[in-house]
Formats: sequence, C-alpha cells, structure tokens
Amino acid sequence: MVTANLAYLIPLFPLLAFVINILFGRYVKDKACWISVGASALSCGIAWPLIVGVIGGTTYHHDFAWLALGGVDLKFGYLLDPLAATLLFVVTLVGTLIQIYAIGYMKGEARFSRFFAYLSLFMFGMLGVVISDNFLLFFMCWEVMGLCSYLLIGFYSEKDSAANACKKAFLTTRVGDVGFLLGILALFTLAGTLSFAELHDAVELNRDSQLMITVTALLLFCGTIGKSAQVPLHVWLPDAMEGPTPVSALIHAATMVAAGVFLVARAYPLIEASAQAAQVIAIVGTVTALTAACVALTATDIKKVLAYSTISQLGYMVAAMGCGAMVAGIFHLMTHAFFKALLFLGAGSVIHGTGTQDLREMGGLFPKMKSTAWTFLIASLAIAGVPPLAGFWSKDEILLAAHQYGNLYYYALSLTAFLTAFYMFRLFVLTFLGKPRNPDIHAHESPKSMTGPLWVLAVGSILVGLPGSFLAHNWFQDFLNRGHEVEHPVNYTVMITSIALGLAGIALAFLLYRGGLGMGEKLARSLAWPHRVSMNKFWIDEAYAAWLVRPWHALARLLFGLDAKVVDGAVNGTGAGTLGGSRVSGWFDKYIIDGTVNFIAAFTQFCSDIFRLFQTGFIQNYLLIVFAAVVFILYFGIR
Amino acid sequence: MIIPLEHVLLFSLILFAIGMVGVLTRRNAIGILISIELLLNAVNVNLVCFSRVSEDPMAGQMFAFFVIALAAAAAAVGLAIVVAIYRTRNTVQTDEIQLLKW
Amino acid sequence: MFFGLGILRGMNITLMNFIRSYTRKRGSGEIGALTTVQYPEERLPEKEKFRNFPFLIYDDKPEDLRCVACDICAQDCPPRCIYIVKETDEAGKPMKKPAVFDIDFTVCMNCGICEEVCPFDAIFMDHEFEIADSDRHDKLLYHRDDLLKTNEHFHKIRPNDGREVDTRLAEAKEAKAKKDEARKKAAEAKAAAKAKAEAEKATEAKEDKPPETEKESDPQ
Amino acid sequence: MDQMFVNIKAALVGLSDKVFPDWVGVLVSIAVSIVAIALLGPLIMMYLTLIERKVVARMQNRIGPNRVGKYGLLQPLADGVKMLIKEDIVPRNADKVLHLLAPILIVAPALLVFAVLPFGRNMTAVDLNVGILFFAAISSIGTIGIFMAAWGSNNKFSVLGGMRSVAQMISYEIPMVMSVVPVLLAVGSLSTNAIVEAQADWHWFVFTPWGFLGCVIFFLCGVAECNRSPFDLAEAESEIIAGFHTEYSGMKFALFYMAEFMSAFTISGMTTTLFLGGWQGPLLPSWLWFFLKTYGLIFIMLWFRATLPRLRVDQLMALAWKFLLPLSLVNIVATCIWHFLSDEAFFTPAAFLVPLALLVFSYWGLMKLNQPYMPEKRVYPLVD
Amino acid sequence: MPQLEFLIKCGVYGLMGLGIIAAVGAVLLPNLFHAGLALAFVLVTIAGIFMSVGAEFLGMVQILLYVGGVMTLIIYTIMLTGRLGAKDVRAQNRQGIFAAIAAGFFVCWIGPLILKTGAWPQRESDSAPPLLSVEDLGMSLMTEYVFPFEVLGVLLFAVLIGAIVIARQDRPS
Repeated sequence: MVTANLAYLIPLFPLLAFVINILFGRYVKDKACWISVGASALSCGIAWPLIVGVIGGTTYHHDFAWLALGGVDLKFGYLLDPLAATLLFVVTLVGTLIQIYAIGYMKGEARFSRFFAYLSLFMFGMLGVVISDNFLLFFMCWEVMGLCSYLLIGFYSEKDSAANACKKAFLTTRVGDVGFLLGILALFTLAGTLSFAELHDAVELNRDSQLMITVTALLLFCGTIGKSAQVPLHVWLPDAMEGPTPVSALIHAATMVAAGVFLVARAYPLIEASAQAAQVIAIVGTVTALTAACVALTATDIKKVLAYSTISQLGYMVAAMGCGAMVAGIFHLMTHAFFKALLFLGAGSVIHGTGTQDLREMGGLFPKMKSTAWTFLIASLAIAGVPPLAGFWSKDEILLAAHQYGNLYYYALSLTAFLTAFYMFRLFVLTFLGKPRNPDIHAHESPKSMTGPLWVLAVGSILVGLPGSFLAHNWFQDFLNRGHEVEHPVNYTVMITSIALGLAGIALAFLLYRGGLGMGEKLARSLAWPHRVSMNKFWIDEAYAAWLVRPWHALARLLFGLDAKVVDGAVNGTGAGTLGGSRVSGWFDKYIIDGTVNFIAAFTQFCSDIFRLFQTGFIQNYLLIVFAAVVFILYFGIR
Repeated sequence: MIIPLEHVLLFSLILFAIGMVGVLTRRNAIGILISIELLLNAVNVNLVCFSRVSEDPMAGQMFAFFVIALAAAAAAVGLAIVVAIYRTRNTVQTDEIQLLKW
Repeated sequence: MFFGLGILRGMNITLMNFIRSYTRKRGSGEIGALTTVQYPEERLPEKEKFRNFPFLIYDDKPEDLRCVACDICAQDCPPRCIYIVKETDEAGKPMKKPAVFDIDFTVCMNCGICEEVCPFDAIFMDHEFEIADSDRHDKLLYHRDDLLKTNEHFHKIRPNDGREVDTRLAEAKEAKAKKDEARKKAAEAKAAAKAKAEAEKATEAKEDKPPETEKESDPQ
Repeated sequence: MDQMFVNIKAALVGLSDKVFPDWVGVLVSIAVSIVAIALLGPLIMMYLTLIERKVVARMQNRIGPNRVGKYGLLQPLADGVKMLIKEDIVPRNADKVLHLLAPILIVAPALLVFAVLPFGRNMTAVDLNVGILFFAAISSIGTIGIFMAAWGSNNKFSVLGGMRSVAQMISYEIPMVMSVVPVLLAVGSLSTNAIVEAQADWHWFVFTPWGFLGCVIFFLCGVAECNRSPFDLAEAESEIIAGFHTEYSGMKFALFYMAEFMSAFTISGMTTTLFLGGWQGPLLPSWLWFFLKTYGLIFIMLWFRATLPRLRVDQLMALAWKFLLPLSLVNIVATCIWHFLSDEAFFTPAAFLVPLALLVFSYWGLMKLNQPYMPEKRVYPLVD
Repeated sequence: MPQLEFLIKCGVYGLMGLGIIAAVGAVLLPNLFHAGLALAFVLVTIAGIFMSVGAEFLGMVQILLYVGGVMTLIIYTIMLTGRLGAKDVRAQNRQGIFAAIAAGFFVCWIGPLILKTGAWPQRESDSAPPLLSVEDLGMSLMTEYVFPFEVLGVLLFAVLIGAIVIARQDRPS
C-alpha cells in the first residue's frame, strides 16, 4: 500500500507541522504538541513499512534533476538502503517518544508552540539527512539540524548562559561544517558525482590519486568532528545542556550527534580507500572517548555527566569506524541512541521532580521516584556493558574491531569502558541511593506521559542489542553488509575482559559513594592533581579562550586601530584637502566670477539708465523715432 | 492721363507727410486715427495712379480696393478701442494714456 | 392673417376717403365726403346752445333793461370781468338800475355763469364771435350801451331759450299780480281783524286776570 | 414730343456754337443740364409740399390749402416767402461753421442724385456707368450733414435726434443697396440708362416676383432714408422736438425741408427707373411716363404719411435689420434662380413660380420669426 | 479740345490743392469735429482724383465706404468721447518741431527725387489705356483676387464682432 515515492513525505510531515506551529502558534497554543507528535507519528507510519521493505531486500532509490551545473546536472532524491533504514527506525521511534515525553515536561512553558515547531523542524532536518541520496542534500539538511540545535539550545534565551551556549554550539559546529563543505567540493572535483550510490564505483575509478582521497575523507571527517563533538570541537556539547532536557535527549543523545557518525558511514568507501584517513579517525575517536570519560568522573551536574558520557560513546563509534568496523559503529549508534535517550529523559524527570541538577543536593530518590529509578538503573547497566543488555553487544563488537586493528586502541577503549561504568554508577548511587542531602526538596514521581516513554525506551535498550548478537547469528551485521559477506569471529577473551571491567567499575562506584560524598572527597584530596585536571576539563575551554579568542580580539583591536588611523585618517585628510581646495575656489569664484558678473550688471544698469530716457511712454515719441530712422536709413541707403 | 504722374506722386507725398505730422503731433487718439486715414489715402492715390500707367491696370485698383476695406476695418477696431479706453480712463489724450497698468 | 394686411386695409380706408372726397358732395355727411366749410364764405348754422360773450337784454326801450344792478353776476364771475356801479337818483339814493356795467371781453371766458345766476334774466350769452378789433384795451372793454341787445335778438339767436324765458317772466308777472291782490286782501282782512280784536280786547280786559303763564309765543 | 427737351438743349448748343468756339459748346450743354436740374429741383420740391398738403388733406376729409392762388397753387410761393422772411436764429455758443454748413451738406447730395436720374429717353444729365453706385455713395454723404446739424446746434435733443436719424439712415442704407443688387444682376450694368433699356416693352422688373419684392423693399428703405412718413421718428414733433433741425429756422430750415422732398422725389424716381421701367411707356412721351410713375410713387409716400402711425425706434431698427435685410438677401437668391430658369423669355412660368414660392415662404418665415414676443396669458386662479 | 483739357487739368490741380489744404486742416484744427470734416473733404477730393484718373468705381467705393462708413464711425466716437472744443486742451503735443523736421526732410529729399527720375513706366503708345469697366473689376475680383476677397470677408466679420465686444457698455464682469 505504501509505495516508494511516498518516501518524500517522511521529512515533509514534520516540516508541515513546523510551518503550522510557527505560523499559527498563537491560535494553536498548547495543542501544538499534538500537531508535532502527530506529524512524527505519520512519518513513522510511512517509514516502517518501507523499512520492512528494505529488510525484505529491496533498496528504494529515486532522484530527479534538481540543478544543471555546467555539464553535470545535480540530482536530488531519496535512497533507502539498510544503513538508512536502521537510522530511519532509530530516529522516528526515539523522536516520537521524546516528543511525547516533552508534552509533559514542557507543560506550562511560555513559548510552548514555538518549542514544538523547532522540534518538528529538527525532525525534518534529521529525516532529510537520513534518506538523502547525495552529499549536497545531506549537507542542506545537516545545516537545518545545526540551526535547530542553535534555536533549541537557546530556547531559554532570557538566560545569558543559554544564549552563549547556543552561539558557542552553532559556531563550533560551523567550523566543522566548513570542512565538510570543502570535503564535498573536493569529492565533486575528485569523483565528479555526489551521489552515495555512485560513490563506491567513482572511488574505485580514482584509486590512484591517494592524496586526494585522503584529503577528501579527512575534510568530510571534519564535519563529523564538529557535529559529533569529537576532541577539538567537543566543547559545545556540555554547554548545550542549557537547553531543556528533551532537547538534550533528542539532539545531543540520539540523533544529531549520530548524524556525524552516519556521515562517516556514508563516506566509508573513501575511508576504506585511504589507510591514513582511517588511522587519523581511529586516533581521534579513541582520544575523544578517553578524555571525555575522565572529565565525566568529576562532573557534579547530572546533565554534564551524561553529556561527557555521550562524547565518549561517540568517540567509541568514530574509533570503530577508524578501525575498519563501520557496521559495529552503526550498531553501537543504534543501541546508544536508546539507552542514552532513556538516561537523559530519566535525568529530566529527576530534575522535573527535584527542581535541581546538582548531584550534591540529590540522594535517596529511589523510594520517591520508583519508575524513573528503575529505568535509570536499566540504562546504566546497558551503558556499562552488562551482558544481556544492548550496550554490551555493541561495545563488544567495537572492542573486537579495536583489538584486531591495534592493541593500543584496544587498551585505551577498554580503560574507557571501565571509566564509563564507574561514573555512570557514581551518578546512579549519588542521585537515587543513600539519604537525601537537601531537606527542602520534596521529590515527586513524574506524570504518566513522561514515565511511559521511559519504560518503552527501557524495553528498547534491552531488546535492541539482540539482533546484532551472536545469539541472532549477527543478523544485523549481515543486514548492514548486504552487499558482501563477512564472517563473524567471536573472541571470548575480549568479551570476558569487557564484562569484568564493567562489573569492576560498578563495584568501585558503590564502594566509594554508598556513604554519600564523604569517601569521594577524601579520594579527591588524595589524588589532588588528576582530580583538578578532570574537574577543569583539561582546561580546553581556557586554552581556546587563551589561544584563539584573545588573539582574535587582539587582531580585531589591531584592525580597528588600523581602520581608525589609516582609513579615517585618509578620509579626513581628503576632506581637509577638499575643504582647502574649495576655500581657494570659493575665493576665486567670489572675487573673479561674481566680480565680472556684477560688473556686467552694473554696466548694463549704467547703459540702460541712459536709454531709459527714451522710454517716455508716449506712443508718438516712438513713432517719431521710427519714422526718423526710416527716413535717414532710406536716405543714406539710396543716395 | 490728364495730368503728369509726377504731380500726383508729389500730391500723395505731401499728403503722406502731412498725415505723418498729424500722427506724430496730434494729442487726441481720434486725431491720430484721422491722420492715419490720411496716410492710407495718400498711398491709395499712389496705387491708383501707378495702376493707370502700368501694363496691368487691374492690380493697382484691386490693391486700393482692399486698402480701403482694411482701413475701414482698422478704423472700426481702433475707434472701438478708443471708446473702451475713454470709458475706463475717461480721457483719450495719448499722453495721458501711458501707463501699461491702470 | 398675413404680415402687412392690416396696413393695406388701413391704407384702403384712406384711399377710399381720398377718392370719395372727389366723388361725394362736400358737406353731405357721407363717408369720405369733404367736411370743410369755407368759413368766411360759408358758415355752419349756429347751434342754439353756443355761447360767446354775454349781453344785457332790454324789453322795448334801452332804458328799462332788466338788470337791477344786484351785483350777483359780478360776484360769481370766475375771472371777475364784470364791473357794476348802481345809478343814484338825484337824492343820492341808489336806484335799481346800473349806471356803469362794464365787461372786459379779453378777460371774459364765456362760461355763462352770469347767465345762470342772474335772478332777473337780465344777462344772456350771445352768439356773436367776430368781434376782433385792433386795440385790445379799449375796444374790447364793452360798456353798458355796447352790451344792450333787444329781446328779439335773443329770440332770434336762441328761440327756445327766449320762449322759455318769456313764458317764465309772464307767469312770474301774473303770479306777482295775484300775490299783490292776495296781499291787498290780506292787508284789508288783517286791518278788519285788527279792528275787531281791539273791540273784543276792550271787553276782555275787564273780566279775567287768569294766573296761567304765557304759553304760546306770539309767532312772528 | 418725346424728344422735346433734348431738341431744346441741342438748339441752345447750336446757338452757342455759332457765337463761340466749339469747345464752349460742351460747356454750354453742361451748363444747360445744370440749370435745368437747378430749376427742376426746387420747383419739384415746392410743388411737392403743396401736393402733399392737398393729398393728405383729402385723405382726412378736408380740402387743403386753396386760399393762396386759384387752388392753392401759389401756396409754395407763400411758404417760400415766409421762409425767407423768417428770422434765421443761430443758438448762442453753437458751432457757427457747422450750423451753416449742415444744410448745404444735406441739400447737395439730394440735388446731385438728380444728375443720375433718367428723366426720359437720352435725357439723363450725366450717363455714368456707375450710376447706381453713385446714387448709393451720394446718399451716404447725407449722414455727415445730419451729424453736423445735430452737433452744430449745441442742443442735447438735436444731438440725440441726430444720432437716431443717422442710425436709421445707416440701417436702411444696407437693405436699400441689397435690394438694388437683383436689378443689377438682371441687367448686368450699373448705368441707369442700361437698366431702363433692359426693361423695354413691358419687361418691367416689377412684374417679376423678385422685382416686385425688390421694389417694395427699395421703396420702403427710400422712405426711411429721407426720414418720411412711418419712419419720420427723428423730426417727429411728439418725439425729441424736431430732431436735428430743432435749432434751425428761416432759410436753413427751408433747405432741410427742400432736401427732404427732393430726396423723396429722387427715391421715387430711382424706384421707377429700377423697377417700374423708368420712362418706358406705350403712348405718352418718355419723360411724361417717368414723371407719372414717379408722382404715383410719391402719392404712395403721401398715402403712407396719411395713414401709418409712427414706428417706435426699436421697431424701426428691427424692421431694417431683422426683416428687410434678410428678405433682400433672399431676393438676390430668388433673382439668381429666376435668371437661370428663364431661358431668355421674360415671362416663363417656371421662372415666375419658383422664386415666387421661395419669396412667399421666406416672407412668411421672417414674419413668423419677427413675431413680437407675446407673454403667455396670465392665469389668475383665485379669480375664477 | 485742348481748352477742355486745360479746364480739367485746372480742376484736378484745384482738387489737389483743396485736398492738401483740407489735409493740413484735418491735422491742425483744434476742434476734432472740424478735423473730421476736413478729413471727409480730403476723402471726397481724393475720390475726385480717382475719377479723374478713370477709376470711377473706386471713387464711388471710396465715397461710399470712407465718407459713409468711416466718417460716421469717427464722428460717433467723437460724440461718445466728448470734450472737444475745450479751449485749454492743447491739440498738439510738444514734439511738433521734430515731426515737422523729419517730415520736411522726407518731402524735400524724395520730392526732387521724383521729379528728377523721368523714367516712369511710360506706356509705349500714348493712347489712353482701356478704361477699367466695373465688369472687368467684378470678374477679376471673382477670379484672380477671389482669395483675398474671401479673406477680407472673414476679416471684416471678425472686426465686426471684435469692435462690438470691445466697445460694449454693459461689460459682463
């Protein structure tokens, strides 16, 4: 019933919702949420049958000539292959759930309709990215997502921190996007085509120009660094927490950041073609994972902890891509989307309930917020990599790939896995167990509309890992690598070490924080130096401020000075010059020209005074003159 | 021709001179008009005499005929104007009518 | 009906007049006949009621003229052109005859008022109008003798009036005569009555001296 | 009999030729005609006064002057003597020159016109070939005389009277000249002799429709031109005293009187020459015919005087400008039609009827147009 | 008939003399009415000259138009504007002398010039040229000069209306 060419409608429904909400926001008011939810539900309705179709083996692809650019005409259209299908499944499901959750969370907010309008616009961007079949359309939707993240982070625009955060997020992702655009241009010059389908053949064709391929790959990877918050450009994500929690959940957990990884997946043939590019990607991924994990250890704000955990997990996915396991990266992306969204929504209901985000003031919330606690526990276990849950399977795949790629990467990623498990459960223990540290907080369970999605995501976190496990004979991996068969070696040692690391982390966390913060402070004092490093986030922000912002300001001041002195000087100089010149010509004009004119006037006045005497007014005088003149002229003439 | 042409021309010349003197000296507008009639008649005499002598006798007389008609027309309008002036300025002395604006 | 027909009809009348003036006899009174009377030679019969200047009338002798110089006509004459002086007899007592009776014909406007007011039918308007004269002041101031005309002249020029006046005079005479007799008789009767009355009064005086007041006034 | 006077003149010229050189003959002939006219003019005028008084009297059922002379025949002499005797008063600060010149300038044109009248067969004093134009020009000089009389007598009433009569004369001059044009069209020449010859053997123009109308218009305008009968507004006693010749008495007044009667005669004479066939006539000598016809017209003038009341000023003007002028213009058109329809024969029926119809129609139309404004009858609702 | 010729010559010269005298009168007479009449006289003399030259029609037209029409106009205007004989009013303005000089010079210079040039377009044969009859005038007026004739008609019509409008009394304000 749902034919292929309806695929266009998937992104268009949220766009329609956005238009309705933004234009008729005043009339729709609090009913705006239902329009957005409805639109995303409709998208799901169209997308899932198509996904089933893709699972069934067909790949839907249709494009139309959009722009004739010189000899080449750029085609736009949609491509539904296994990779897009998985992303489509994740985005539509998680997006709809988060929007339902947001209804409860955002009730009573001032600009309620506008919030949902931006959400719908974001869904349009994300869905556009997922189903687009070429880099240019991909890039356009990518920018729409950037805009939405800016708008949503800066939703509480009256708070200065939120305004700065959204600007910071927008600018840093902008830096990445520039690289991405250059990458597209390079790809266009290299391969002559931007379409994903033809990419693989085009690369094969130009395999010899190794440098060009590496450069294109790395430039495209810049987009990922910016958007998926990899090491140099990751600073905006922690500040992005200023936005409302559903925004963090949707954009900074499940979808937008995942788009970077999706980009690498799409550009995978390029990466396969150049080893250097893959190595760079792997290194960046691993470094990001490790540093983020360290910083998360000492974070006190619940949402900051989750932000740094997202950065480290993204580092994991990018590292997987670098290590040659694109499938593992995507698998971990899918599973991470579920439990990270759940963690954020859980944090959101905790904040909603307690009204504060600081871990030090929470504690003992378990009896009060039963369902949030339980779902939070499931998600923590999943992310920590406890076997039956989704996190274990995907993380295991990545560790396996890392192990095959290089031991150094493997050891780093394993350490990260241990740290992840530790800070997750530090978080869990501090918020839910023990005694409430702040007496005047009266936590209360969130309403049904919020806890519902939590439970659905919890189930998702549990089940979504299974299709990629060896229990299901790695169905997911085969699904993704439909083109070419890949064997699935099972390395038990890697699996066991990862489980061990996870449990160790959990135990350490319980030990340290069961009695409240006491043990933590003592440890912090003992390990003073590393604690301070982690607390200050490796001083990256300060570094940027020092090395980037201040010189920039200096340059600006320099230019301003230059402008003030040189340019203004020149202008004023010419002004003064013309003034002087005009004074001279004024003098000339006044005395010479006016002089002559007045002289002429005076002269004619003088002469006319003489002739005035003739103008007597008597007609006969004139007649006499005329007659006399005629006579004399005749006389002298004829004589 | 009963009398030689020169004499008639002299007569018209004298008549013309007298008319001219009249036009230049008369103070009364109607006096001027009368003198102008004199001028025109002097010219007429010339015309007729020459027509009498020249090969094409018709031209002169015809011209004289038209001069008479036009002189009548001119006199009519001139006198109408004089009457109009008299009615507004209450005088027909030319040296009292010299201001363009009254 | 047609522009100009009225003019033609009018002119037709005058043309007829012109023609008839020759064809019809002069003075015949027909339409178009001439009406002129060559005055000095022919004359129109005078109308009786025509009046010109007045004249005094006398019956048979110029002396006994009817005018008694009562001066009524002089009073009533609008331009006052009549001047009367009474005749006085030798004793200086004015008589009933005018000594001087002048009428100034240049002033008289022949109105005929004197004829009407004259109680004694002494003055009448004459028909004589050809009285032009060379001198206005003397000749036209007619004196008494110039004005005198006989009653026959009056009858001649105004037969009816003359007859009427004479009959009236005659009756007046008879009436007077009768009245005289009546007055004579009355006088005698009164004389006799008076004689009787004295006789009776002589008798009454002795009988009563009634106290009643005088009632009737003695009518004059 | 017919050429009696011509023979007399020839005899006289012959007499002078015997005595003087030949060129004197020409002068003599001129002198004779001048003397004839000089005598004829006043004579006619004198007896015209008598005729007028007799005729008008007859029309008013009275005899007219019959005291002086046998049938009043010496009356003109009496009048003449009276005029001579009368004292010639000149108003105090009147313009003496004008006062004196005026009568001269009025009588002169009247006399001059006699030169053109064709009294009989080749008895025209001066046979100008612009005869009719001469007549029109000379009669227009008369207006100046009237102006001089009016202005010279230094009397407001005479000035007003003068203005009125000049206006009248000018207004009637135009229809008069226009009514003459048809005759010129028919004859083709301006000379009076030619006109009379063209009317030989009963071809009198009066018998043609346009001729009759032209004669009526010409005659009416002529009457108006010499300020007589219905148009004598200027000197009417009841109007502004005696018009422009109020201040005149004695001989000067006589001159005015003479001018009036002479112009009456000339108008009638011109009418006869133009329309009634001049001296054309079956039996009697030519000059007798001329005088008969002329005196017939004069009788009509007198007839007018005896019957018609005087016209008001505006009626006078209206008649000239709004009735006679248009009628004479239509008359010209009628003549053209007559001229083209009548193929040589004088009395062709078509040529007679079509112009007649046109003229009757235009006469009726103009009559309708000139219908005096009759305010609609006032209705007094309350009354009935 | 030389004597007749002589008489006529005297007549014409007399006319001219009278004309000049009348012209001088027209120009100099203080009383405007007299000046007007003098002009009338000049016009008549000129008409006479026309006749002597053989243009009878023109002479008659001159009398009819000028004396009948223009003179009437002039006299009407004189009457309307009044104040004629006022003694105090100078008839001539002050530039009499200059005018006289200019005119005098004009006459004295052109007069002898006329007399000197004998080369007038004398007719070859001394025979009197054919007298123009009224018929010739009429024909030429209607054929050769028909355009000016028509224009003249229109002009006179315009003048007629113009004069009335200019001189009318009750000027509609």
